[in-house]
Amino acid sequence: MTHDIHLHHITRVEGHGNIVLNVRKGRIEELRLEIVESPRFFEVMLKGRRFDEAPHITSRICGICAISHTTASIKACEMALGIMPSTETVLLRKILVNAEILQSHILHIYLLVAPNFFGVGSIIPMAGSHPEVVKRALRLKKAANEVCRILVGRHVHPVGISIGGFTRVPSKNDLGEVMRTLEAVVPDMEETVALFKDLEMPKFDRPTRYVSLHEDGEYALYGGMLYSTDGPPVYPIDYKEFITEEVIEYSTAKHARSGGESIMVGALARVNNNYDVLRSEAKWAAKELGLRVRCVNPFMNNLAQVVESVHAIHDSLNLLDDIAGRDLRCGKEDGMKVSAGRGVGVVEAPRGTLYHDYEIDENGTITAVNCIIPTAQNLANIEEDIRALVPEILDLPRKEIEQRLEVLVRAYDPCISCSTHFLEVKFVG
Amino acid sequence: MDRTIKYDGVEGFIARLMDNYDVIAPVPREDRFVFDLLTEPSGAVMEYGTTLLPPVKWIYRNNEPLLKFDLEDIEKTKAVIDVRQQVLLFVHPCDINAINIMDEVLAEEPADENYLAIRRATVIIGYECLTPCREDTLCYDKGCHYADRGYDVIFTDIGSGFYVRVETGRGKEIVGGDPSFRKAVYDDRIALMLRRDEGGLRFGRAVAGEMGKLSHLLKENYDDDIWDVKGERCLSCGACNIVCPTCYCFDTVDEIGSDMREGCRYRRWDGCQLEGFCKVASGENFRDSAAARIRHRVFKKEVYLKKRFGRSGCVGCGRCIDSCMAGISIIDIFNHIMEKRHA
Amino acid sequence: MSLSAGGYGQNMLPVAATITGIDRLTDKDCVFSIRLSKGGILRFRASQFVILSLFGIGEAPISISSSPLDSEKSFELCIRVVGNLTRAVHRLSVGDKVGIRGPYGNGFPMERIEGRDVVIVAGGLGLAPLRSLIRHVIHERDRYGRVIVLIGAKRPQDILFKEDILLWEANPSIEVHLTVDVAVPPWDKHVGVITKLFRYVDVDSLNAVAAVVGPPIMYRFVVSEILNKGLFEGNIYLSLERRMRCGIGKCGHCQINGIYLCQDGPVLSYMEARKLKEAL
Amino acid sequence: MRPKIGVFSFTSCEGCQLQVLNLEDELLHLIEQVEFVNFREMMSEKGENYEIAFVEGSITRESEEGDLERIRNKAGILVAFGACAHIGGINVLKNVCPKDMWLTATYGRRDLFSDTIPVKRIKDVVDVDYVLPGCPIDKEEFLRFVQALVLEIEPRLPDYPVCVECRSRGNICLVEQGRWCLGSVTRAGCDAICPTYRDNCTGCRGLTEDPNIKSLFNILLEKGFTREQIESKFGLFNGLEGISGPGSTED
Amino acid sequence: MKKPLLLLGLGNTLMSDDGAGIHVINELRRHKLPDGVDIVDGGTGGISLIDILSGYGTVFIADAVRGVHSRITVFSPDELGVNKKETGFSVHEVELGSVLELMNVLGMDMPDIKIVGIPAENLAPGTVLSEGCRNLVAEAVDIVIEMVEILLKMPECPAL
Repeated sequence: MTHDIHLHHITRVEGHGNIVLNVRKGRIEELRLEIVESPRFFEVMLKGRRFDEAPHITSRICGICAISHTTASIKACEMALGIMPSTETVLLRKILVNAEILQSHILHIYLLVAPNFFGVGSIIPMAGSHPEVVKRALRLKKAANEVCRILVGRHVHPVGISIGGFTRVPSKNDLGEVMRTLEAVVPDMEETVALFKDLEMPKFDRPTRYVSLHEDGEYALYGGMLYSTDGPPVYPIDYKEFITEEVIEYSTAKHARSGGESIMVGALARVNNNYDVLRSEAKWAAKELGLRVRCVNPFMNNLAQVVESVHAIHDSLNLLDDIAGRDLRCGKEDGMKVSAGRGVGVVEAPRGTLYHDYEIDENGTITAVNCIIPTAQNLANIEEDIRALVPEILDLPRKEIEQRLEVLVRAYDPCISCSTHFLEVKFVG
Repeated sequence: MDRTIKYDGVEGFIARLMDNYDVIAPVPREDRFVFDLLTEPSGAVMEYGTTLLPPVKWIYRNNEPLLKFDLEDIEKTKAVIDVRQQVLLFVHPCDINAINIMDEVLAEEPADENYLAIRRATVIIGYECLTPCREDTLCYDKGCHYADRGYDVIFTDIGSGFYVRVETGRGKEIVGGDPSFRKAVYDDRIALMLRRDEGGLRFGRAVAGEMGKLSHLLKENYDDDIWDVKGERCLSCGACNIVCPTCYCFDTVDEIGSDMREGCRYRRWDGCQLEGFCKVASGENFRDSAAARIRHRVFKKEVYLKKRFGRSGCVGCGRCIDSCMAGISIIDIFNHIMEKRHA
Repeated sequence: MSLSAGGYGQNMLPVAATITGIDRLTDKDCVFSIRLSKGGILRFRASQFVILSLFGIGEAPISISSSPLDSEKSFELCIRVVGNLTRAVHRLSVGDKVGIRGPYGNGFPMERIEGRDVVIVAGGLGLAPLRSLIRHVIHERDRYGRVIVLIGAKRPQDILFKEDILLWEANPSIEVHLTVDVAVPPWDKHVGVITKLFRYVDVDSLNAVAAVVGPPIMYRFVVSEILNKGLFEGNIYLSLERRMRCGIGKCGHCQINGIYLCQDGPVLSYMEARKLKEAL
Repeated sequence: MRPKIGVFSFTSCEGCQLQVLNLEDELLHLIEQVEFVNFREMMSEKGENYEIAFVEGSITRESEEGDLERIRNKAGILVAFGACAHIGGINVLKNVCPKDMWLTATYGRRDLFSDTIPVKRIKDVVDVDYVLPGCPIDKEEFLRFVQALVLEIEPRLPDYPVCVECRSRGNICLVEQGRWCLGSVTRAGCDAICPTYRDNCTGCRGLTEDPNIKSLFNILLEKGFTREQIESKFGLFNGLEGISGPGSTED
Repeated sequence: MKKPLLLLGLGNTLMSDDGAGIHVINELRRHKLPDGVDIVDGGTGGISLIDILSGYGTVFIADAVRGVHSRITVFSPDELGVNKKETGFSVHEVELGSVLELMNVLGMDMPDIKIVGIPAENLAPGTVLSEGCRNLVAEAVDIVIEMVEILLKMPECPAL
């Protein structure tokens, strides 16, 4: 069996990627997941700018994970400057991170993945054939977007969320609106679990190293220690000992490894690593969906996203209860004291662990930047998965092989455009 | 018959108002104030500086629907007026005077029926100023620090509580049945008189010269350099128009629902300071310099409205001065023009 | 009747009207015959305008080109494509419906013209409102003195109402003179700016009125020619153009100094216009 | 007519595409009125028969110029979609450094991906018919834009500055509070979302028709900002280059 | 519907200065007072005052007082007691006080009452006022007129 497969610009993913696969007589001769998105050089853009512009600029790394980038950037700046945000600020940021997880996962599982199972190329034909599914997807997505709109103006490139606190403090009414919005979609989320329960994920097992944040007593999304399925936890500031990046000639995104191994980050990794501290509603969903830890089937990442969506809604409702009893002391303080320093901000973006690392001089100017994007961390692992999967499906017609590979790549929910821009920066001069 | 109310009775009164009306009251916004829909009776502030937007903008609202139409059947087009029973609470005299001007201007035939219908559904509860909001107050020059009509009732702080002047039948209904109010007695009147006497000492003039001659002097100085000087600074951002309590210029926009079947024609605030305000379809711009636009704004208030309605269209609230990033002040312009007389 | 007769929000409410005829004049201009639905009749004066609505697109003021005495049932609008609304109107067909409100504006003071010599000067699209006046005058020709019509356009193909002009030229009771800025044969009329036509104007200057409509730049030169002929400033009428939105003297766009053109205009005597510094 | 639409993206964060998908309430109606034939972020089909191309992102590689030209040739109408396409956006910040540094800074070597070029706006490469400004685009504006295309009328952008919308919302002026803000020279249409949330307007929607930049500069200088700071703020979204595409203000 | 204002004179003109209040209202009748202002001679008062008082929103009472004051004082009914003990009291206090108390007990709507007290020097029988009291009556008339103005005309706005 000989195949010469070139999947140009994988669809229903964010960004531009190709799969190149040459199989000669059943043997893989060439396998590349090419990331052809243009490099954007955010390192260059950030250098020499004032620190408080970093969250705005780095938000533009990715429109889908804009809140994650903004939050990681803010955390890095706060660490560098020694600023401690208030408890309420942190609670609100957690709600926002949850909202982004929800918005991104719903977008992925419904708009990008679900069409596969209905045998169509996009959600558009589903609007005719399964309008209730599409409408439910849109309601859930809207709820997540509404949370962001109320708190920070919009989801894509949020405004008002800032170093030290919020430039616009949400009112009690705002918080009530957020609560009502999320409560209203709880039934939709339950229906979602029921829907995905009936969809069969391809069978394919390949154990790998799962990496995520980890925190005792909390499903770590906003903060925590760096955690890998094997090996001791590591402080975020020491992430360079934990994760390494390499330049791959055919990929404008670098590949990241931990301990020399390819790794998987994202929903499945987090559920695998932190299952115990999921909200009970999410554990119920995992059980319904047949997702048992530790799960080593990358296709199950789609279902892990459903589980996390359930968690995101209920965790936010819980956080809102917590906030309701507090004074909202989360306004941004005037006159930040600027001092030289380095800061590392790590959050769990929808697709996995996101690192922002800045050095700031005594004038508040950024002198060095490193960001590691989740999708870059998954790329090596996707290649390994393809390498393992291809022999199993080699007998299928070529069209189906292509489709299966695309489904595999899509299961990782890659965010290609934001994966292309970073490596440790050493500026000269 | 006038009434009084104790300080601690006000909140209960507001709560009862909120049962029957949308109550729009001054509330803090950062270190300033805005008129906003009250959600809690305790939210209203009585001692406040000039609000960012004047209360009249709740009567002359932005994006006010004018018509609803059906793209498939033009015969179904109908006029709409989104009338809500509302109370504007604790309106300062300058803003009451502004509403009086708007009432007059927009009632001139052919009338602006949307404004008038909403105006009729609006109860105005004033709050009398005994201290100017700002240092260089222009309201006193304009005689608008005090309002003798245009409200249904007006509150005045008389030290022991508020004196509540009842001006209209609707005002009487509102306070008459409310348990927080007592009939005003002779002593309350004395207190009101004393408070006003004290208050009077705090107001002063900002413009040197007789305001009565301003209109004439402006006409004489139509081609003065001041317009060019200010025009160079002006960002033509329209802020002064948007915040002005007597600016009523508008544009209309049609918006269609996403199903492309039904739509609505809205009125949207516009401003004569904006560059495109006088541009016509063929591209010609009949007021294409910032200098000419500033002159038009000042003339509109002080000359054109005065000629048509017998009084200046400026109530001296100072919002256009506060809101001008470029620091253009009508007080400066007025003073400059007043000096011209001696030149 | 006025279509927007007041009442609950009626002042900005258009009534439905049907296009009963479309006549293409040039590549940019069409004349639309319009009849009000439900048998309504539009009563108007020459040089008044209506506001035309296409729902979802917006409104625009359009001057009426037919004479008030032409027909009870319909009126005509000459529409040039200059923007979205006018472009969309040009895509409509006979039988399609539009919204109409008005008429607005003061119109030409016919009572002031009666019994006098009349000089009518039309530049470009200015002929659209003036056609209404010319036809009105022809309808009751014996009420006026000499009638002289001067028409200017950029090129021969831009001339509006060519059929009307042929009739007018053939009508011995009025004098018509045409000029274009640029022309190639077989054009056999004048070439050059409209002021050149004034040598044909020979009127009883103390007892004559002039009506002028054209592009803004034209007024100054034409008015000075008319004044040279000895007409009084108060007897020269101009119809001005501004952005008009509401038609009811509120929205502010058409304001020229102290007046609202949509209510106090669009026709002003030169004596009035001269006092308005923003007018000319 | 039901226009056929292609959505394409070059160097960008793809947030503007996402804004289209964020039209949750309108999406179902939208796909009835227009036919998406090519929209990689949403669908597998890659139709080439689009009449209207929405192009997101800036051009940052030589090869992209050819791709863009092909799109231009197929599309009757080409829309620069979002700040990156319209004015270059954040991407332009890269242009301040020499090319060698981009590569060494990012990949540690300069032989890889060396077809990268200084950032170009879409209109620097091909003719642009319309612009939908903003970082990200305003989804309502997108909807109205598409409606205009369906109605076959000229889509129109506001010709006034952000201040109009900001003041209409009753915001306190940031400049009055001693902060910087480019709203007075920036085209409105975003409903002043940033100042409403008390963030500065960074001018992502490009300049108004006739901005008084000189005066704004002087005002900010008087407020104590340095020339370098002000230029840097304008530079964030390439604002001073942001003279907008066609779009008149008539009716 | 209550009438706005009553000017009520109390006193006995046969007892010299005791009749000062009656003299005040008789004098007031010659002035042009605003519409809606009634003037009533209450004589020496009594229960019949209840009907009269309850028909008005405000009542200004002119009455002679006896005691330490040599100037005209304006005071409220609740100061009646005070006046009685410390500063002298109205000649007709018993009647007026009883009337008001009775109104209170009956739960009647009490008007706003101001008493313009005119110090009495000579309470001997006779119809002629003492010279001091005559001057005070003229002064009281001016005071009442001013009070009427304050009550019926809005106080002027600041600084006009």
